[in-house]
Amino acid sequence: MTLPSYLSTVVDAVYFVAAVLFIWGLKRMSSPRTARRGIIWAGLGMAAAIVVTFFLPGMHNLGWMIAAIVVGVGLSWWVGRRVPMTAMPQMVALFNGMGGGAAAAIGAVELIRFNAALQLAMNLSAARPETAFATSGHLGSVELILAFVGALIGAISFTGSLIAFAKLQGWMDRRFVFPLQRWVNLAIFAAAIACGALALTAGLEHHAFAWGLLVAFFALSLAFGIAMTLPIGGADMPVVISMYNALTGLAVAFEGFVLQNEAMIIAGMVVGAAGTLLTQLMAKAMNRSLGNVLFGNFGAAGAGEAQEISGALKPIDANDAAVMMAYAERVAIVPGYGMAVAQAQHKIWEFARLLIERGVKVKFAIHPVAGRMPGHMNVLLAEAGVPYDLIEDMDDINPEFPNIDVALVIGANDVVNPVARTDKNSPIYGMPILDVAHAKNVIVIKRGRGKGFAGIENALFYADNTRMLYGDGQAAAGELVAGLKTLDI
Amino acid sequence: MTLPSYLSTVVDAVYFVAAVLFIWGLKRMSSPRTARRGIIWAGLGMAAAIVVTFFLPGMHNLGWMIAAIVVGVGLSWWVGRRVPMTAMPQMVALFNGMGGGAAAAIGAVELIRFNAALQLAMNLSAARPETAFATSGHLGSVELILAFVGALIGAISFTGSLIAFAKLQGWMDRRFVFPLQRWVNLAIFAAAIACGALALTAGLEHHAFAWGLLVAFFALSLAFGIAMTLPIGGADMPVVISMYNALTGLAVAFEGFVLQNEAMIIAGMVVGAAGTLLTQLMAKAMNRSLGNVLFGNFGAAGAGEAQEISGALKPIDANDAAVMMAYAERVAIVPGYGMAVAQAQHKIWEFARLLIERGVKVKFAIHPVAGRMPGHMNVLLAEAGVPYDLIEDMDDINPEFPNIDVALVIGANDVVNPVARTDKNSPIYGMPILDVAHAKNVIVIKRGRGKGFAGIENALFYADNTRMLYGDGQAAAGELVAGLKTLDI
Amino acid sequence: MITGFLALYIFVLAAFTGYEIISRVPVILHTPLMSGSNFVHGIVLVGAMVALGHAETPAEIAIGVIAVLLSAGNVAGGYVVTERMLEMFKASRPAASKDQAR
Amino acid sequence: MITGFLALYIFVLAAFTGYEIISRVPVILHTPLMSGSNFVHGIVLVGAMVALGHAETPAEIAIGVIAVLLSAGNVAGGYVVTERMLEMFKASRPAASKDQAR
Ligand SMILES: NC(=O)c1ccc[n+]([C@@H]2O[C@H](COP(=O)([O-])OP(=O)(O)OC[C@H]3O[C@@H](n4cnc5c(N)ncnc54)[C@H](OP(=O)(O)O)[C@@H]3O)[C@@H](O)[C@H]2O)c1
Ligand SMILES: NC(=O)c1ccc[n+]([C@@H]2O[C@H](COP(=O)([O-])OP(=O)(O)OC[C@H]3O[C@@H](n4cnc5c(N)ncnc54)[C@H](OP(=O)(O)O)[C@@H]3O)[C@@H](O)[C@H]2O)c1
Repeated sequence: MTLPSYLSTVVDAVYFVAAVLFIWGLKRMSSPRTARRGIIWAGLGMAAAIVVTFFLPGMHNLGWMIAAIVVGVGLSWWVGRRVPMTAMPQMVALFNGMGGGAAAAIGAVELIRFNAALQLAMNLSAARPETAFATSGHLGSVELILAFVGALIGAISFTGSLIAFAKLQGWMDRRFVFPLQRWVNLAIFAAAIACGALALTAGLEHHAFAWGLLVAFFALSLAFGIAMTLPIGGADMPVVISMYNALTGLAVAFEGFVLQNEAMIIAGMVVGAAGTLLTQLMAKAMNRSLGNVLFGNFGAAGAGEAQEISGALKPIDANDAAVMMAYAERVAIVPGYGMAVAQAQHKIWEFARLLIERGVKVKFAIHPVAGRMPGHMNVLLAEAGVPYDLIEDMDDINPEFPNIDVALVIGANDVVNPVARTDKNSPIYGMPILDVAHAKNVIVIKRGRGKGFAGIENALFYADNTRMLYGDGQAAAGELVAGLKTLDI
Repeated sequence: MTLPSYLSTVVDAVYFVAAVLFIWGLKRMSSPRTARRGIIWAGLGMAAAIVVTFFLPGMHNLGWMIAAIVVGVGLSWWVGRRVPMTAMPQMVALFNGMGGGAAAAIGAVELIRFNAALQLAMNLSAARPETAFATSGHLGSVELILAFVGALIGAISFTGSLIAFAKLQGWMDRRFVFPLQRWVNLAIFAAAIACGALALTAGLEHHAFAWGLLVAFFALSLAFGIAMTLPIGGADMPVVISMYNALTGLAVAFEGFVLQNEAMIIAGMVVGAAGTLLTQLMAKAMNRSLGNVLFGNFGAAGAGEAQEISGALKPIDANDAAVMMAYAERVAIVPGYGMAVAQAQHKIWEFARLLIERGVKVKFAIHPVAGRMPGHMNVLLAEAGVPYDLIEDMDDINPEFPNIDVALVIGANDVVNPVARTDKNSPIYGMPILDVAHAKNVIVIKRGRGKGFAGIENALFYADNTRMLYGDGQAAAGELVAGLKTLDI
Repeated sequence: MITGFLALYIFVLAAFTGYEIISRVPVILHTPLMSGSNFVHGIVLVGAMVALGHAETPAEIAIGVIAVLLSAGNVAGGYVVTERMLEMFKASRPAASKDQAR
Repeated sequence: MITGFLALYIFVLAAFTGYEIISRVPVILHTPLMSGSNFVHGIVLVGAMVALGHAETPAEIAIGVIAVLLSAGNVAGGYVVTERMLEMFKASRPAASKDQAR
């Protein structure tokens, strides 16, 4: 074997190993015990794949390449290390958008090269474009189609994810809605497709396509990503991000096909499938369809009058609450979005530890869509140091609530709303919930009468066995800790 | 597109659909509710793949082909329709062996063609074998290696499975053991590899290999399959069959690569992985390693004296047993290999139905390796018409045994032997068992003092709350039914 | 043409897929699973047909016929036996009607 | 060269694998899973490097640099964030020591 061919075999082998390590790494995510090792191995595979790519035969622009990598990796690494755990959703959106943008950019480079080569060949032998094409263009028809489709998807994912990032970061709080918006969006999308299709057809017929079409195709694709994401409410962003994650995966797979790179195809498809599944799970746990999220008239639907909730809110002070739990046998802590907002996870875990030292059996009960991202609560609790064997899934803990003396709800609202089981007219009717209402006593920490994500009243707060502990999550948890400590003096 | 190339695209498309349907079909096996549809779809995919193969360009010998298919399909269909459920293990062995043999035969044909082409080319241009090779042989080096490996594996699986079939069918009951057997087997294997490697090296160096080597390679491979399987006890056959199943899958995948047929590669690898997993699960549930099964000194090991079991066997007659269960609240029926031998499943289900009509809560408790094949009992019970929601896995039912009034053990022995939990010196120590001993009363149907597969005493039979109901399984179940019926007169 | 690395990718992906899918099959279906996977490798019949279809010398034809015969037996037997077994698995009446409602 | 059908096989097998593997990830790890799969599609960096490496005109080079920059950000950010999250998941002490014993 000659040197370059020997090298590209090595590169192929490394890509292969990397692809296997990615799958392996994701497989190890089936348990928190093995997950970290998995991602480290996947990271090693990735590093190796990147390094060997430099040695591919005929690579140019190495200076630019190294500079771009150093800047890109450096910035992301720095931001990623520093960002607080509560900002994870927007970080995922940001990094995902970058991947989509990269896929679109790859598509652009390949299309430009194809077109330039075609034009050149046609200038040389204008009489017979077919032969000129055969000797010049390096993209077959399938590759050409996938280059366009991948670029379209990648571009949508790019700008869409950036808007999602901006919304979650609080830079763009409003939903931008205007009349006929859906039709305008549809028009943008159709125009993007039309430009792409025109250019594509020219390419398939071995005529160079007009540069203007290509530019318009990309501009419209990018615009559609923005237009599509603008009307969606900030709180729906996680579902949207998960969808864009799947789309980026697909775009990467398609551009991988264009570049004949199996590792990209496989990694992209795996992510595409994973993201699709995760999007479905999330939508299901929120009791909504993806269409409802995307073309969101959420809350506006309500087929009838919601049932009246009667009863009064009965407040409790922190000391009494602390005493109640100190002498309980079993306590379940049910965190929600409010815990994330208040960054109360550390204080809550301090409180739980004190209870455990006193011999109370404490469990954390987590709803799959508590917070604003699937698994959101788990990450925050893990950050605070809560061991994952104290954390119970909804399905596991629900039958146990009748045996629980005190359920401490902190900043959760929709995920514990019994209306989801009882009121057919409620927008959350049918959504699986944590059966907190079955516990012997319930204490709810929240700041006031604020509603949850779904914007509806919560019957739990008015139940006979519920007491309200008003205050910011972190402050209230601090008072509970203080209350417990005075008991020991 | 010209006609043949158009045809082979259609063929490729059908192969692709078939491969997806195979995976899909196996996926639907995750529930008894969906499994049957799954296999029917897979069967349709298979039929389509077979039919389109006739239309591949340049196919000869169509007469022979159709005749062989008609005979092969006809015979197997006829046997498969007729064979009793209790004979399933040997049927799987037989059909699996046929697949392995087919893979080996494909390897043989391809190797013969390769060699013949090579010899011809060398005769024509003796001076430069490399060029001759390049223009004649249609197998690259990777293909050549895999053709050999696939043939080796397929041949072993072929004869090995046939021996397994013969043993399970009762045509060959003894284990053939003689001194130094392992060394003889190793020698056969080494000789097969050596012949193959010599021929292969010749082929790789573009010299035709001697026909003698090829014949010896196949003969030795086939002989090794026999020699390896002969010393293994009949009852260990299911594990061995599962292993040969995986091997056939691999052989098919390798020959698929030789023929450049993706559907064969994928189906073969999927089966290879599936069989490997199943073999592991089975060996684990039997508390043995695969090595222990294959190089079986089973039972001979026992690191010390087994504990003495004291107590007496206390018989009961069928009428008393029937009365006991008629007035019980919960009954668990625990079938084992003896139920299969006695074909007692129909009578037992008749008995269970009578109990259910009387208001008794009846469950069937199934150990993963009860019988002689994983899932063996489930198939028999299903044959008798027992709905699968009355059937409980070991892990689900074990915690319930203390609440069960009567556990009716029919022809099970090892899978209910408490010694597996208590006696460190027992050969089955550590094997998970059904905790039948925790039930309030135990009734055991067996013919006498016969031991189970592991050949050891069973402490359960001597327990205070156990009664023995002696007799052939079917007869005893019949007596129980009669006993119940007299109650109603 | 399937070349080295592509084949490796397909081998590995198929193995992953097989392993993951099979590990979800409940014990209750392990016997049908065994004969079902047995049926799936019956696709070897397609290969046997190709081998026989391109065979030229009598020896090649003879071995090719054996290959087709054996693999036809494998595929038909595997299918019949699996289908027969799966046909027998039924839920009790109430559960069954619930299933149909889905 | 990956041609039509081979690509289809790889697409489908990868999708099956991804779907099966991901459906086993417990809810507790869904956030790290999201950022982890985000990291995995960072392999697009390799493609971006190839695109830039073969770019010739200034326009191609400029877009290629953007591709490399963005994908480098994706891969590094995805990794750091995932690793940071997973690092935090710990079992309680007794369980942890048991884990180490394995
Ligand atoms: N997890 C996901 O993937 C995801 C994605 C998108 C949407 N969602 C949706 O988000 C909702 C999640 O439910 P959830 O129960 O976790 O949250 P929630 O229903 O949004 O309720 C949050 C509650 O926390 C309280 N709160 C806010 N800030 C607080 C602070 N600083 N201290 C104390 N309390 C505070 C609020 O009441 P006050 O204002 O009175 O304090 C509010 O009632 C579900 O409807 C779900 O469908 C979830
Ligand atoms: N399932 C698998 O995949 C598999 C594969 C290989 C090996 N194995 C092994 O097979 C064993 C299975 O355990 P098992 O409890 O099912 O069976 P077992 O331990 O083999 O015991 C069978 C019992 O049935 C009785 N019996 C035989 N014929 C009978 C008849 N006609 N009527 C009534 N009783 C009859 C025998 O006692 P009498 O002679 O006194 O009647 C014997 O004690 C395990 O050791 C397992 O490891 C299982």
